[in-house]
Amino acid sequence: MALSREQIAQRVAQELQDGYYVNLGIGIPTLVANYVPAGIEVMLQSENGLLGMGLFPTEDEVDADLINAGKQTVTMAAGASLFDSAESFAMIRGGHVDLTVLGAFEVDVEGNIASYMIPGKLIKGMGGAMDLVAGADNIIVTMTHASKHGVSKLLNQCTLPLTGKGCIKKVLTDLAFIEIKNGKFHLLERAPGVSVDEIVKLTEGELVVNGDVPEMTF
Amino acid sequence: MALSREQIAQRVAQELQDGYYVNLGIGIPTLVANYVPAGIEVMLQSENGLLGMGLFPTEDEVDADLINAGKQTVTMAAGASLFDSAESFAMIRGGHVDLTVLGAFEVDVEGNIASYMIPGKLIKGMGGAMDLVAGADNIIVTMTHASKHGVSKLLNQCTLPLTGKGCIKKVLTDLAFIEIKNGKFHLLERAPGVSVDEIVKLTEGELVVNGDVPEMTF
Amino acid sequence: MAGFNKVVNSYQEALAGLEDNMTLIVGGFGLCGNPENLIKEIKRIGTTGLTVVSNNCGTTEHGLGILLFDKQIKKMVASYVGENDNFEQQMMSGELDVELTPQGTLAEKMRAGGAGIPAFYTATGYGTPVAEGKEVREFNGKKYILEESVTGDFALVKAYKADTFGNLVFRKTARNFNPLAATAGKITVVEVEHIVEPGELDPDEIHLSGIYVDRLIKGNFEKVIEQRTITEAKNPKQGA
Amino acid sequence: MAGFNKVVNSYQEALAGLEDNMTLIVGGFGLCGNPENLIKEIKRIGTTGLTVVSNNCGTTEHGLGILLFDKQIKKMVASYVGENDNFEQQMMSGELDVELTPQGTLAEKMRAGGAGIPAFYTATGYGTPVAEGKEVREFNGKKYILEESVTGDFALVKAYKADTFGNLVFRKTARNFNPLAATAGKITVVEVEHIVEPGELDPDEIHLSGIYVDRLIKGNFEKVIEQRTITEAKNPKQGA
Repeated sequence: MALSREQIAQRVAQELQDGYYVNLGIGIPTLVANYVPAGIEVMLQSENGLLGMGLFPTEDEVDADLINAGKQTVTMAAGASLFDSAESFAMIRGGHVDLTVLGAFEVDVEGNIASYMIPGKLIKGMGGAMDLVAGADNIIVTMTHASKHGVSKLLNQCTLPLTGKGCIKKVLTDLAFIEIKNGKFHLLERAPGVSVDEIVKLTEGELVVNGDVPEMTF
Repeated sequence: MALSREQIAQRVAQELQDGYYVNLGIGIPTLVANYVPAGIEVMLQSENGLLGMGLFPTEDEVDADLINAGKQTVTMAAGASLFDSAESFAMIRGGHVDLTVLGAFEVDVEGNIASYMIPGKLIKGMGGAMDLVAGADNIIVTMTHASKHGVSKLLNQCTLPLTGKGCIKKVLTDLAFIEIKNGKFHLLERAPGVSVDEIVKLTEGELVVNGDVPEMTF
Repeated sequence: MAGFNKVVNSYQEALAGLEDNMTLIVGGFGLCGNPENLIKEIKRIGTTGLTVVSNNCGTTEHGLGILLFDKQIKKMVASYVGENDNFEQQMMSGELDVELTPQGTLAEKMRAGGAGIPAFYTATGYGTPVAEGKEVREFNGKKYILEESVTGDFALVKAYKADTFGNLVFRKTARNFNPLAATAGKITVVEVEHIVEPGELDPDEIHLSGIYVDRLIKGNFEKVIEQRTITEAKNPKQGA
Repeated sequence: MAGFNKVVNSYQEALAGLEDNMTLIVGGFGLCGNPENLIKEIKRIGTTGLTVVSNNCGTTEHGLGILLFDKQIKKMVASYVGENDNFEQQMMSGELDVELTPQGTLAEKMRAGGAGIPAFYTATGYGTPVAEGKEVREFNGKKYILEESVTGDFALVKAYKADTFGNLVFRKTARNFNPLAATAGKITVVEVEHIVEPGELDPDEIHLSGIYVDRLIKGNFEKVIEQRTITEAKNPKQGA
């Protein structure tokens, strides 16, 4: 069965390592923070100028001067630091963030990603997404594997305007955990109860399946 | 008679305006701070990361963490700010410093300046001088007009490696206050008791003399 | 003799010299750290044909969004322009020119503009619509695009605290683009919550030196919150 | 489980992994804000063939200068290299390779290296020996040269105060190149005068985020003064 949003977040969280500085995009990526494994500490970077994002505030703690990149009110964890936007993207662009998790409309076998614009429909802007995909070495894209109508979002070539070129190596969909290398998708894991055939059918780009593909465990 | 070091500094100080942020180089430029006209406030920038340099410290005030660009112990004036070296040169390179005063070995009619290196003899480095001459709009070079042997330092073309190309417009020597424009030196003022002929004789580059050239007043 | 005292006493004086068709660099992220009173004053003055460089364009009711209502903005350079009904309409109808710029590139363009760096290379946007018409160059086997810096006729900035010399302290994430914008204006106008005397701020705690500040005004701020999110007892980790 | 605790307990541990022929980015201006104990440890270890990027090269007796005595430095990238007898000798004899770099360009190269900017244009050095072999380009009628960023295998940094997560506070002009150097090292080692617990530093007063810091050690510092200048009663303005 396809993973829920929470399960996607939960599986991504297994990739966290102790001491990781992490940038979580809006949507499913934000949920990853709820599943940090026991015994592991991570710090969350918010590209509007905060490293060490804490919980949402209580009514008393709400501070209009303290928001995250999604413009939500937040708090700071102990050991947090504040900085301006140039410094924030110096961290991101300079490769100092250990893991970036973000959503996408499409990815392709070349590691291209389209996530910010649907011409004629959605043109709100890329925000920090282009900087994040260009600056990070370690990116996990979270997305649904295919549209409701069964149209694959893992393509031979992205059809939408790109957010980044050749920068995505790992994709976690509701059906599969996939690595991108040498111009192909590689199936690493499948969602519990989802068959390899099902995944192959919903993957437009060439998908390499090597031996037995393990089910994800939670 | 040729100006003393103090008189050169005093004449430069007449160019200060209220509210000027000023960077003073090592040597004669440093003395300019002693002659700030009454009723005028200036703030001194030290390129190692201080805006608002104060007096030298008393014995009790000496702080190894507070020095100027000449590596001398200093203090801070009220309203001073501290910053890193990139920020310091952002100010300088970005043209935010109102006046820069620095010394030179040679200048020429094209506004070139040589001030940091005598091949085979003096190769200690340019420090911040190249950034200062490239970043400032308003620069006054202070220097002796000629060597002890009467060899002019105001040339058709600098002979030493350049610190900056085409960036000097004003030169105050021990003999004259000179403007550089359209590929020529222009005599604005002469030191008290120094004749125009004397200045012409010690100026290698073409010197334009228009009408009566006033003596400097102090 | 004003010396270094940058304080002005009215918003009119703060924006003296603002003219139609000028370029403004404006601080703030969403409605956080917005120079909200300076923006309101521009609405009052009615300046038009403005090019505005800012991360966002406010909301329909607040921030830079209020300048869209009277069509005062000709061109917007921003990284994200949602949350405003008028924006999409004017963009679609061609009344509003929009230059979408990645957030980090935008921040760096402002910093570079203030720092006398005319252009820099960044991997951000390589191979995307942002790269169109821009030079591509390889350094150490990776592709980068050339981005030019921005400067403005005015920079509009919100800080938390200042001394009268214009030395600035920002507060929490209201810092964002503000110190960068401040460096990139020919005339930099800063509104703050508190003004103190020179010497009252520890020089080591100053976030931006007063050398960048031309005018300083004390304001009262609404500080509208776009997404008021509160911890629910049953899911305390959601905010993290 | 170390989490974000960057504290190490010996200088040996602080420089573990340092090898011959590596590149070091080192903070400090003259002897002010020098990571003096880290430098002494390198002398003790005896690492050779080093490329050192730092504004100066210390004096004969102090700072980076002590590494020249044993000829541990192969190449020096600096803006000003006076005050050291061994330096000139080794440079003249060809044992030491020197790349003189304008101070502001050097600072920006470090910042760019840490910020993922591979290169930038600056007017500094145009038409001078510094421009040799570098691209010249015109922007808005002015000439600029292309400068590439620097990074190092190690960055050696001196800060005043840190929390155990490596968030740093610098003190007065001992800040100088230190926060820039810290961003540009593959492994960034910081020595400080005081270490406090996370949460004890106001997040708004932190000069550099701990994200750049890999190792942190508490040291004792000599803080040698190069030019001890004292106010004379009869000429109180000289220092200004």
